[in-house]
Amino acid sequence: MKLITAVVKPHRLDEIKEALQAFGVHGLTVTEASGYGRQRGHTEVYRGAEYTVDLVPKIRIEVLAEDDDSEQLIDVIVKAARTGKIGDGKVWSLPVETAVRVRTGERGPDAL
Amino acid sequence: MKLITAVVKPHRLDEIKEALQAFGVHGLTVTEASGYGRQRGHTEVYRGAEYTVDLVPKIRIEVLAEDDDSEQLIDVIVKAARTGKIGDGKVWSLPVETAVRVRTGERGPDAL
Amino acid sequence: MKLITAVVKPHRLDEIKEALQAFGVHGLTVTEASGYGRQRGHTEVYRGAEYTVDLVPKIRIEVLAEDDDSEQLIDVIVKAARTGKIGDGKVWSLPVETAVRVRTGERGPDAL
Amino acid sequence: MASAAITLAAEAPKLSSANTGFMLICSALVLLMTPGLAFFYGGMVRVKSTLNMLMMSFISIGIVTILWVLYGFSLAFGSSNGFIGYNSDWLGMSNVGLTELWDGYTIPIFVFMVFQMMFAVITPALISGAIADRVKFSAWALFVALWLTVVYVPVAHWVWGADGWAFKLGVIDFAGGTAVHINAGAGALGVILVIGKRVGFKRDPMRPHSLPLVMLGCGLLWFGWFGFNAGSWLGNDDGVGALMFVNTQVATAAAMLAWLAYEKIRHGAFTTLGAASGAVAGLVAITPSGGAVSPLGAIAVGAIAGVGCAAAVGLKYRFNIDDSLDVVGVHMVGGILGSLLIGFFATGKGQSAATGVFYGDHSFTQLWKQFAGVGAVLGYSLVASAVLAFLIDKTIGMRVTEDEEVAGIDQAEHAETAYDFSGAGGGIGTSALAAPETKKVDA
Amino acid sequence: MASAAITLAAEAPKLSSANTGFMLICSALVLLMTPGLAFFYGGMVRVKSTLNMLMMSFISIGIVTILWVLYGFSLAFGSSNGFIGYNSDWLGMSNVGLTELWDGYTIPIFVFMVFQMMFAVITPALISGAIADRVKFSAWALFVALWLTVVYVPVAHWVWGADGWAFKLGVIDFAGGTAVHINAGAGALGVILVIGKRVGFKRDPMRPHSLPLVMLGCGLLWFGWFGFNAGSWLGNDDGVGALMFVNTQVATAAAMLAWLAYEKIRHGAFTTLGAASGAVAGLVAITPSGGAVSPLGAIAVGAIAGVGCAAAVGLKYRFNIDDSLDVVGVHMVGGILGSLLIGFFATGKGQSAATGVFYGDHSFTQLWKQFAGVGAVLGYSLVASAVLAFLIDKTIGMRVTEDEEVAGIDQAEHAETAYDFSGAGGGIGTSALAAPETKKVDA
Amino acid sequence: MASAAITLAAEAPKLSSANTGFMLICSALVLLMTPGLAFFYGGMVRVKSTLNMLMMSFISIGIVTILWVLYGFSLAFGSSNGFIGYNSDWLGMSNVGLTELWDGYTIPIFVFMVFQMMFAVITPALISGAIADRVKFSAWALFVALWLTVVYVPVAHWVWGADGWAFKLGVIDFAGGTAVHINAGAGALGVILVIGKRVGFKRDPMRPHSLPLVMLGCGLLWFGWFGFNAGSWLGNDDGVGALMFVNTQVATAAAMLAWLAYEKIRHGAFTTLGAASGAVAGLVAITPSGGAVSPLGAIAVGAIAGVGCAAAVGLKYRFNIDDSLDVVGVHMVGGILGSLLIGFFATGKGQSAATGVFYGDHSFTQLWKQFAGVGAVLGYSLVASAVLAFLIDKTIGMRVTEDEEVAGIDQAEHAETAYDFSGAGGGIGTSALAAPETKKVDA
Ligand SMILES: Nc1ncnc2c1ncn2[C@@H]1O[C@H](COP(=O)(O)OP(=O)(O)O)[C@@H](O)[C@H]1O
Ligand SMILES: Nc1ncnc2c1ncn2[C@@H]1O[C@H](COP(=O)(O)OP(=O)(O)O)[C@@H](O)[C@H]1O
Ligand SMILES: Nc1ncnc2c1ncn2[C@@H]1O[C@H](COP(=O)(O)OP(=O)(O)O)[C@@H](O)[C@H]1O
Repeated sequence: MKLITAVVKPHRLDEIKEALQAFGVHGLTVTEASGYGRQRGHTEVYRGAEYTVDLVPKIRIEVLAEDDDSEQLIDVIVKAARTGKIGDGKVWSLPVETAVRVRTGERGPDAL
Repeated sequence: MKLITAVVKPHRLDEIKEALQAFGVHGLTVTEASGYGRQRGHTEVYRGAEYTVDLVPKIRIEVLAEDDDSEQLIDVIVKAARTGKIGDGKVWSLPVETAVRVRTGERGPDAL
Repeated sequence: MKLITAVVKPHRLDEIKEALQAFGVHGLTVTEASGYGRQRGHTEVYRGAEYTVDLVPKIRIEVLAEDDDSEQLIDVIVKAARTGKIGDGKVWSLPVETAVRVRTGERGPDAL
Repeated sequence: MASAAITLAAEAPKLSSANTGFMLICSALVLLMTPGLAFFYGGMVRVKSTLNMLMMSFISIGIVTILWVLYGFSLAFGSSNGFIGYNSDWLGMSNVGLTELWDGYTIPIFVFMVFQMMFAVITPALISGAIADRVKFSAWALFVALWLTVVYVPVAHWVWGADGWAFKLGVIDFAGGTAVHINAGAGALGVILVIGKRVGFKRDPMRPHSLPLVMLGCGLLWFGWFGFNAGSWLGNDDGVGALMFVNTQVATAAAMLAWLAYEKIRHGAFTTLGAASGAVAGLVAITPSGGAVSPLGAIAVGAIAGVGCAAAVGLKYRFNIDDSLDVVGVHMVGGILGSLLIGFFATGKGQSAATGVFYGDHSFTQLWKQFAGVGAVLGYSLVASAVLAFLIDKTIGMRVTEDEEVAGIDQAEHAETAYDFSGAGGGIGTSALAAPETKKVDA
Repeated sequence: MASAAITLAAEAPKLSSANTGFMLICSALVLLMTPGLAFFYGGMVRVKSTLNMLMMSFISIGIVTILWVLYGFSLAFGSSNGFIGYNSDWLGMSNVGLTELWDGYTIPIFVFMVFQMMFAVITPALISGAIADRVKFSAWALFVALWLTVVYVPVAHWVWGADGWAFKLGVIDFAGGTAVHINAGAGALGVILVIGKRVGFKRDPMRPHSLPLVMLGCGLLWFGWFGFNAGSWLGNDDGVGALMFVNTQVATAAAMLAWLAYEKIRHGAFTTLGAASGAVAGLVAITPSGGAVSPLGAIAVGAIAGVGCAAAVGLKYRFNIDDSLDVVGVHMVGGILGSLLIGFFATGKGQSAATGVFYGDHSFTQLWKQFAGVGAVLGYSLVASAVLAFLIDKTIGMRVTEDEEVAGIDQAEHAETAYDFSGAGGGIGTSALAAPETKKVDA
Repeated sequence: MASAAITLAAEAPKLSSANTGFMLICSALVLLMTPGLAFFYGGMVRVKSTLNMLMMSFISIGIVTILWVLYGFSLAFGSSNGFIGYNSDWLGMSNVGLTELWDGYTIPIFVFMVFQMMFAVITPALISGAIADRVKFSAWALFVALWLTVVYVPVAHWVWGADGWAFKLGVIDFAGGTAVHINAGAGALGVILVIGKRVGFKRDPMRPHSLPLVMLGCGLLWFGWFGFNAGSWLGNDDGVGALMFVNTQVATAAAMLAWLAYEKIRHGAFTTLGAASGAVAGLVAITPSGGAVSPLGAIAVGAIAGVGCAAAVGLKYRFNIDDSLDVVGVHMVGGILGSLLIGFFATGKGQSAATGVFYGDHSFTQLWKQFAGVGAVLGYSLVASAVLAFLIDKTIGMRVTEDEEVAGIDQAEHAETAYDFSGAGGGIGTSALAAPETKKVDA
């Protein structure tokens, strides 16, 4: 199994969810994040002082996927997340050793 | 070493901490998350509009564990997190290449 | 490629960013987290009741790195994050299978 | 409540634009106390029941206002046999002239009615703090309507009606120590004995989700309370309202300091919640007594209330009663202390000539009267409120399901969550996916 | 607004310290409404445009205050041919004596001027709710200045000026149903027809980011509105201001309950936002009518406004018009309902002898007058506001870029974000890295 | 503060119910300013020291209220040799009749005492903004008590006491430009010179954690300030209080606009914090001067203060002095500007016949008097406050440890954190694990 992690622009979440749904993936986990890369933040002003906020809000999506689906899934996410502007983010996958559904104790693909 | 990640219901945190403590694990990292799967969210109403909030609040727990402990640890977490209702969440483990304790620079099992 | 994750004290973020910059890494992703280990939290008081808050605020930094850089990068982060007091946190690395830049679809090292 | 009419010699009082204007502002101040209370309570609950807490106060404004105009004022302040009043002209305020004065005073009946309305609004709202996180909103709305009618209206009549038995007996309650605070506190106790504890009581910490919101509530309560207390003299032709004003400030400050000192000694820290709680305890205790005591007496009343209530709020853990936000510990205990301390500290130079044990001829007379008033209100409200809660529970049910309570009552009862701070503003945690556009059209 | 001077027999009115003091407090209460409005609106938007929402109200306080002193008051309340006033002594308030009284009243001109100033301040601010998230701050500031001059000042003159045509016709508008609420609501409609929808309208949920902030705004509005409404009689020598006060409370409560009931039936939940919205709808509707109706009439006015506005706010999805925070649905619709209902419910026993269809000789006369007032203000404001928005759009441009709107207008226009709750307090999400120390020195 | 008694011909003043009621409401308004200040400051700090910021203001209410009743009022307003007053009857307010009037006025001594109390409450609270994040709560409490006694009481006596040297000299300070704002600002400067900078000053951005909270504070301050300023004339028998009210509004608006304009030019954005800061700068500057200038003069005073303070707040980075929330830059600078501008803009038609350089015979006399008042208060407060801070530092210590400061003073000093928005409401970040049930029982 693989764990696919995507760090993307927050307002793409709905598109990604729809795309995953269409692909047949019915679960995911989201956390709020922020990041920087080529895309830098903005300047804020505070009474006689200016400073740069260089972290930009992102969301971080995790999807557990079966080995065979994983590459295709990455493509699905990448497509749904893309706006073509810098700061679109990254997607990566990690190898998973075990995965369990807490409610039932099922392991492996059944856990999804 | 392994990194065990658990995405579970927020109010199970205390039970999981207790169970880990009993098992002899004395550290963990928690982030707030939200997710969906079979368990969907709820409907909210906003002046003449209804919409569905389908992400449900979860917490995401990470525990670094030695290879030998990892399977058992997963079981401990799964047991402590279980309520038997949908939305109980997932636990998975990933292989860790290096782990370091920042304060001392110790690596591997000593870093825990 | 590797994914280096660091769970460290929040006020070290700026030092870590500077150190990474100096090392030549120009992107990262941050999430808010909390954790405990040897360092425990504090006591809060609430009208006739006292209780222990044992989770301490941390930040969780993720950096994608090329295989060759990863060990050195860990050292850079560890050094920048260190205060020498307990609670300085952990850094670990995971093997990455694929990494994609969403905007361009580039894979592997080019995705960074 | 002014215990005696202010009449100038043999002249009938005339409409005073000064007192009328003052009382209108005081009425607005008292109205503001209920939103203030909503924030005070709303900040103290966990984030998942914030809105329910706010709504319990706001719905009380809605329901009580209407019922008060329709019949509440008539029953509470009409003439009577001592137990419940009636005046047909005041039903719906339909036969009241705009310049008809409140008997013996310089303000229109309309003004007195609306000032009293604001008291009736906040009293049931006070109860809501005890039942946080777990009561169906419709059950609460029904409770408010019934409680106003069956508990508040008669008790207000006893204490403030010209024919009320307690008023005639000489029980002193300047602005509502018995009618408002003991009444609400004992009512809260009655209700929670029926409905039981929150899921996780004593196990989970349940700490306040926003102390700044609590302090906002505290600040607005303190501000509005000046209208509540000083306004209760119904005018400023003499200095009694001003004395009440001064004592309100002094006792509140003393109680805040006393609570903080107690807490520092017991728990080692001066907490924000302690400061807010102490202030409210002082406000409660000075409410009945502030027209009867001197400023130094007010310091004593405040300090005693601060320590007394600080000690009282811990008892719920010992007795295993989930008075969630300490309505009993602060309002009932504070109201009792304030009412009884009149029996000790009344100087005879404020609202009336009655003196307490420490003044005048050191008689216990006033103290016994205070005991009578306290006991009657406490007993009646406790029993009647428990009965009401029991009846509602047996019919439409008082509590939400355990799952709803754990997930958060805001979602279950109000289809809302209090905050959405997500980076995207509506990105995480919400989705319009499942809401087809047609769902959004409402007409 | 008092529709008739209160003169005591043949005597010229004297400065009344009672009424002067009352009116100063009322002016302060009305000032507080604009921050209240800022919070009401600010809580309702997504977190990324909170500050812009607040600032649109605060800048209105700044701009209107200055322009009102310089020329606004002179043009709105000076003598005239019925359409626009003028009084050279009042320009800059430079030739007005401190004790010169407002003609026929017992308060100084200065006091009347500042009370009216607060009305002029909040009216343009009301419009801002319709254009949330998308308008350049400089364009908004310019709009406020122009709108005050071209729309508010003449309309206020028509309705409240002694020489205004609507005032002379006998249109009843006690405290601003036409001049404030219909005016702002129709103005909002005009502007959004020109500037168009937010990115994501109908697609994204755009739910309120902080309902406690909304409720705070609602509470402060309700509180301040007593000054707005009861103060509009300019004194308490009789009981009309008190009647207005009572009706304000009663109609607001009724509207809140009505909105909640409507919503429960339509959507299955009693929402917090519904309670807040209902209260505001009731406040709006009673504003023109509260001096003319009885408390029972006020219940009717409130209930009708509550249901009417609750139904109206859904229409924007049907008509595909992005009235972001429902300024049209609440203020325009509520103002129309309140103004027209006078034609039915006026008892003839309040501010004037005019009666509505249900009272007196059941004549429709007053109703037609009300229609005339409503129609004129609505039409004028709608057209003039759209023209102003169009002109500004063609010159400096009304909207921020789409990217700025999506990223959040707070960053783009104010170089700030509303909150930073990060564990480290300024740790995550901010960095001084790129801010060399010298950048921080400002002098 | 009224600079002259209002006596009607040879008659002794009688208790005026109008003025008494007005002054009670004004006192409540001034009380509300201190919570308002708490929110203004509390929103401006990082989330980890929010509660400490709130508590520094609230504890000031507690301590000052009690000390003022016990001896503060007696020393500040009793008769004297010009430097410090005394009146034994007023100690504890124990020998004051309820209807005894404040000499030459129409309100009871009790009312004057409590109005002045509210001024004494807020003045030390103002200082707290300069020392954010780093001072032990017990040290602060001690400082408040000493500072009130050693600094505030004598300065108030100089400026407002009938026997005070500055009052006799003819220094104009209507409502507290010297006694409140310069006094607090200079005091703040004295303290921070002793205690030093925050950890991370100039390195970390330390931006406000909640600008809506800042704006709430700003709104409440603005609202309450009307009571502070207009109330200082102690009644409305003439139009001077109303003039002050108008000027308060006008100058505040002008200062807000001026600050925003300055900021837009210097930094390219209109910030919310700038609007709030500008408004407060305007309020500060008009406080001494509003009774002496015309509305057009008030626009000038406001605009000058807005720009002046906006320029001043950046200086702390240049001088490397950590005036955390700009108490010196806003209150000291604003107070100085307002006090000195009287010497230019006083028309002679307001509170007194004294004219400034631009009016009457263009004399510099009043300006020199203003310089004398400003200089004396500034110098005395600066030195005395530094000495007090030094003494406390050498005994119980002023600062928390560096670790406590970095982790957040709220936890260290108050055993609380301001917010818990975690999804679970008390789930993450809290645990009852280590709290055995018995720990929770408090009795
Ligand atoms: N080396 C990295 N490791 C982890 N996350 C990264 C890395 N580089 C970029 N990111 C994440 O991806 C986001 C987008 O990267 P950025 O370089 O700004 O845009 P793009 O990927 O379009 O070139 C960043 O905000 C950050 O969250
Ligand atoms: N494929 C997945 N990848 C990552 N997280 C998932 C996935 N499926 C479910 N989850 C997480 O697990 C939680 C519970 O899943 P759900 O299907 O609702 O319940 P259950 O696991 O009891 O069947 C979700 O809220 C989500 O956070
Ligand atoms: N076994 C673990 N798995 C995951 N995270 C851990 C583990 N142990 C500690 N941590 C994280 O590291 C942080 C610091 O650990 P702690 O033991 O307190 O200090 P130190 O690493 O300096 O000994 C914790 O707050 C937690 O976030």
